[in-house]
Amino acid sequence: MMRLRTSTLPGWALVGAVAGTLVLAGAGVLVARAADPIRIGLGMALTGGLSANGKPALMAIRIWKDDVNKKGGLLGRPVELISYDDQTNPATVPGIYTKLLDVDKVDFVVSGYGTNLIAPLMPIAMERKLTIMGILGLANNEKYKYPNYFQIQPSGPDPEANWATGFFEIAARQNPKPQTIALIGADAEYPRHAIAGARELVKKFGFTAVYDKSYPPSTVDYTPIARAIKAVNPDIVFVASYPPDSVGMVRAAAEVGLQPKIFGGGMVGLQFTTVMTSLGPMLNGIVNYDFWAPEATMMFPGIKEFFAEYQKRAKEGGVDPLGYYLPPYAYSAVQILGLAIEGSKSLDQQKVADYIRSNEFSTIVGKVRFGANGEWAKSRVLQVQYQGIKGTDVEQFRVPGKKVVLYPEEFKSGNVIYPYSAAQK
Amino acid sequence: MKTRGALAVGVAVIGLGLALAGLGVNPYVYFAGYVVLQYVVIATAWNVLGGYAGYVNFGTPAFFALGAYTSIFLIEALRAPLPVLILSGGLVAALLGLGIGYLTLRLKGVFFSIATFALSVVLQTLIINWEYVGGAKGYTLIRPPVPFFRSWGVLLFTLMVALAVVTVLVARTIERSWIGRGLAALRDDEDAAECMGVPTLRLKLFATTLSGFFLGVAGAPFPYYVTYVEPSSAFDLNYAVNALAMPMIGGTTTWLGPVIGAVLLGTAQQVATVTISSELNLLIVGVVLVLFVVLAPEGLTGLVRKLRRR
Amino acid sequence: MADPLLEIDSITKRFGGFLALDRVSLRIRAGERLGLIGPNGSGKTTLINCVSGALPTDAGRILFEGRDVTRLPAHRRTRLGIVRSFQIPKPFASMTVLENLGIPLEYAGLARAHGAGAMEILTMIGLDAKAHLRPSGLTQIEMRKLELARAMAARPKLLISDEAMAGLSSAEVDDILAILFRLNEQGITIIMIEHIMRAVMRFSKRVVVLDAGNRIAEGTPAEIVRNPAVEKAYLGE
Amino acid sequence: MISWDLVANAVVAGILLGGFYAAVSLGVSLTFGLLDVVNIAHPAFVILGAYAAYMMNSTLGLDPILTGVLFTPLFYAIGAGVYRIYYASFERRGEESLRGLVFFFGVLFIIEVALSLTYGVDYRLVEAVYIGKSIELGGIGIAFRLLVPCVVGLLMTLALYLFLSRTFYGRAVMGVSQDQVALRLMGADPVRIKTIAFGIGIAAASLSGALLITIAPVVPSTDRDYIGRVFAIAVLGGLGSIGGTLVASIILGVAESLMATLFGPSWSLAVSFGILLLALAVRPAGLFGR
Repeated sequence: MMRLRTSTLPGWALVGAVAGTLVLAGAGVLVARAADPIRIGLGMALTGGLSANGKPALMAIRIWKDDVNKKGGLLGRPVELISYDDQTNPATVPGIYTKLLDVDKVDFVVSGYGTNLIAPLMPIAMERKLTIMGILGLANNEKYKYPNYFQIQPSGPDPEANWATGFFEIAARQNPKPQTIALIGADAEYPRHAIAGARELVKKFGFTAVYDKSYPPSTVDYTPIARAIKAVNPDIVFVASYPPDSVGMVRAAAEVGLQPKIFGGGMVGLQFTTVMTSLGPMLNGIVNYDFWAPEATMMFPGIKEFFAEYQKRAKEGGVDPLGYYLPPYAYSAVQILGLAIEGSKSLDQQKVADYIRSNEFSTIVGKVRFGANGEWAKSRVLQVQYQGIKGTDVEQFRVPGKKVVLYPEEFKSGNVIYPYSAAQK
Repeated sequence: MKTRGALAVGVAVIGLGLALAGLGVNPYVYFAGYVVLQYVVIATAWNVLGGYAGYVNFGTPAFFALGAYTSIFLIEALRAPLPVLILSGGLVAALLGLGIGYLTLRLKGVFFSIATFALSVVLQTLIINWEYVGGAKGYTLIRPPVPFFRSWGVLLFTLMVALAVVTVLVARTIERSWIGRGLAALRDDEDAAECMGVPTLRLKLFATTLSGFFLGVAGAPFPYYVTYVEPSSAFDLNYAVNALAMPMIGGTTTWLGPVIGAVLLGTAQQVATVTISSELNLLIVGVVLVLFVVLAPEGLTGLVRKLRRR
Repeated sequence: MADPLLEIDSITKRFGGFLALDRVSLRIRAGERLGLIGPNGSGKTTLINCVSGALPTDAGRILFEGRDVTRLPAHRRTRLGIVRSFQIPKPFASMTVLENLGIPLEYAGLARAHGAGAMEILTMIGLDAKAHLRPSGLTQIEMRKLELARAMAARPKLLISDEAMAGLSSAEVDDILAILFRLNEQGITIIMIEHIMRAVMRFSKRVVVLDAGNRIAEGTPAEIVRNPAVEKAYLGE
Repeated sequence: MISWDLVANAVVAGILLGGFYAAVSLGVSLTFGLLDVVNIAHPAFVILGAYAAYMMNSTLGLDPILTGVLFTPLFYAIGAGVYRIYYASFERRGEESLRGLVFFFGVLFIIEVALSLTYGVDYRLVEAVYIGKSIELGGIGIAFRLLVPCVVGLLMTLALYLFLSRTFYGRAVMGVSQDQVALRLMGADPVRIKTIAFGIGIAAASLSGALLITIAPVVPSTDRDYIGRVFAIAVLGGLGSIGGTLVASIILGVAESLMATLFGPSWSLAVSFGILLLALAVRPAGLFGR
């Protein structure tokens, strides 16, 4: 496949090249395959709303491919990766995956990043009985219950509720026990799920919801929201948000003096390096979900090597320089697929799926076993608290103690500072 | 080309589509073809209002999404079959079209465009907060086993071929009728047209309603195509841009313009998605748009006409 | 005056607080040539807009051939036979000259069986050589002629000519006048709004003068020229 | 349980937001309102300005708003250049409206892509001493992060107002929209005047980009959130009316803020656009239209 790298080409040359590529793409099918590689295909958000995560995810998957090929490939065959940009647009997914399957003749597919981009892949996978690894989708399989779908996001068997369980458990454990809670989330797919799960947990843990509202993602100013929440004076504030609104909420809370006893929960974006370095000390005390932190309890085999390689490549690629959030999971998703191909000694979709379903895998994000609906058998959504952050230097986030793991118990690396205001000093 | 001849060509295209569907070529062709044909419908429908009557609708996503969400509502409420969905999606969008038609009483030019844009935002907010059709979480459609055809891809492709042919035939018929001539007159000068006996309001209402109808029709099968619909992708700005850009590239004054524009730009985008597959994709759209409007202001059909005249 | 073609019965038009027409009445017989004059802002154009239907009236009635047309939209009035031309020509720019005539012919003119075809009109008005040009290729006088030709294609019973001669040379004015005379001979009633006094006085059988929304004088051209109120309106105190 | 304290705070927050909206919309009010150029790429230039502020902030630690001011001459030049292309390709041929729109859509895409190729697609933020701090005035909290952009926005409004009403070129710009002939009699070349005005519009866009990145994080595609808003404000304010733009900005800001505080933020954007639709239906010329 020809790739155009330079952006300096005049537009017409590009158009000509597109036409040429169309012809080549057609001819490419007929070209005999050298060395007969195993092909893995995927669409990934390289442009559009989710590209800030999609690009690092693809980089991680490429690292896996290089790692595997260095060790001689899978079943003695090299691995080849074919990826297309889904533009963060679900409408492109059916086209991309049929192209992958029918024109590129890939042996396996992996999902794109995010619930919205996984969803349109499900019926295609089911019609063709594919084994499919999902990269960070929330509750994609609840309606389909497709047995050969597996999700690398560690949400666990009940994704909506498991998401925030840790946050609520930590809150309930404090003495005196907080009573009131405010729920706020964006009008978008993930936050709606997270808030729905949180509502269940509010009941389960016996809190009283005193505020439960949502806002459009294009909101500019979050101070009115923070102030409205402050007016009802809740003990807990649970926020389910995407990066720009996470930043908005954190800043607004600081500005209007919103000081609940526990603050955070489901904010996407605080995990990103650019966001962490710009918010700096404003993060202190926030308890938020996460997937990985450079704490001693999280040092699984192979992860250091992975980050060394990733961070090297990230410099050139212009993506998240640390890559602690999504990349190791994207890597693990294909790692599991590779292990299952080796383990089952087969390229048969069903055999590989059966193998994944019945085995535990040791990956760079730890031991993974799948359960109901292809989710992790046991939830491992972390709750971390930002502690002792000074200034906005990026290096401080590489060492332990800044993002302390509070939950779950077996990965705990420190204690919660309670209430929120105490951690801000 | 006489009307009967056009009809024959239309039937032939549908037949060709059916043959292609039966042929069992690479399934990717059906999926990519569906998207391109969907744009043929969208561009042609948009052009009935934008090209013929000169009212630039920025709210294309609203109509498209309304078609899609009408389908979702009817699937959820009644398990309604596909033909019903397409007709209903079209009719509901046509009602919205009628509504914006009355806007033209007071709003002309860019004001009209901005009002349609605002309408799109308001409608999107409504859908986001309407849990029954999935709200912000989105709606997952589990497709039933495919009737009559080999796969859903083939069925939807064939359907879109038929819808595209019907839309283009209707647009062509209108263009060459007294309605089309009246629309052209009011596009050139609304006051003069009214004073020359053209019932401008009625024609505008007709154009907005019909344009809305076919935009809704284009959106109605969308849930079956993606199987997962959420507001931000159903109301994607790309629909507004493509609906505008495709007729511009092809030429806005004839039915052929939007068809050529949709096929060219739609295919280029499909090809770019699976070849270049990066930001350059968007860059191409941008550069092509700029070059076209600067170098070939009347679109490809206009360019050909000009060359022929020489 | 028995059976007027057009009867304007004390119509009033306000723009916000500004009274543009104050209970203006006017009757026009079939076949008449009426001149409508008045200083700038006197309400001539507003009156025309009210008659043609471009503006709704606030009070009063307009009867055409005995039929109340006060609430009819402009295009319906055109179909009944009230046709106007525009002061600033408003051709259909994307159409050829011939196609420009096709619109009124199709939408209004053909409702009346008798009348000239588009090409005949162009021949009569002297634009036949330009039939297949776009309006952008016409000269100023040709644009004016096109404006008139297009109005004729609607096969009017009443033609309202709104300053068709402004800015034209003396020879060109005569050219247009000749066309209007010929139309009148064919039985078309004509209201002419014009600033060029020489043209109005030569053309009109009867002249009506508007000032500040009121009808201040009416009479033959000779009477109007001698009317002190008219002089005052034009020259001030 | 509506407390007046909350309402007062919401109104103040809305006014602050309005000041910023005014800054973003001024350029559109100028180019669209007075020059009849539908520059739909205006928000893309805003984002371009935001990235300029980001670049100087992250490499040299320069204050974003200071950067914004420093960069205005550059953006003025860019704007003037864009207008020359636009003029040569469309206006001179007398076929501006529809094709010009598509042209600017293309420009919007090109800017977006150029930004994401250069800076990637991560959210970009700036640091400044006033971010995250606020003051209390009689029970009303004011965040500096919003106060500073609001003040700058008001100053920009005032500056543009004075420019248009007090200077020769300003009056010429006003003249362009009304009477090109009179303008020629003044001895001014309309194209030159429009070039100047468009340059100023783009310069204002870039400066407001610096304000934007002070308030919220930015990615290359953030511009799309503002297309609707800026044109809504320009239309609501009455095209070409600088004072009207400010009033409309504040109305929108306060409406969004009140909605968010009192009834739930979910509907705030829809309410703004509802106001616009209503205003268009009742009074198409906007609040202060000519």
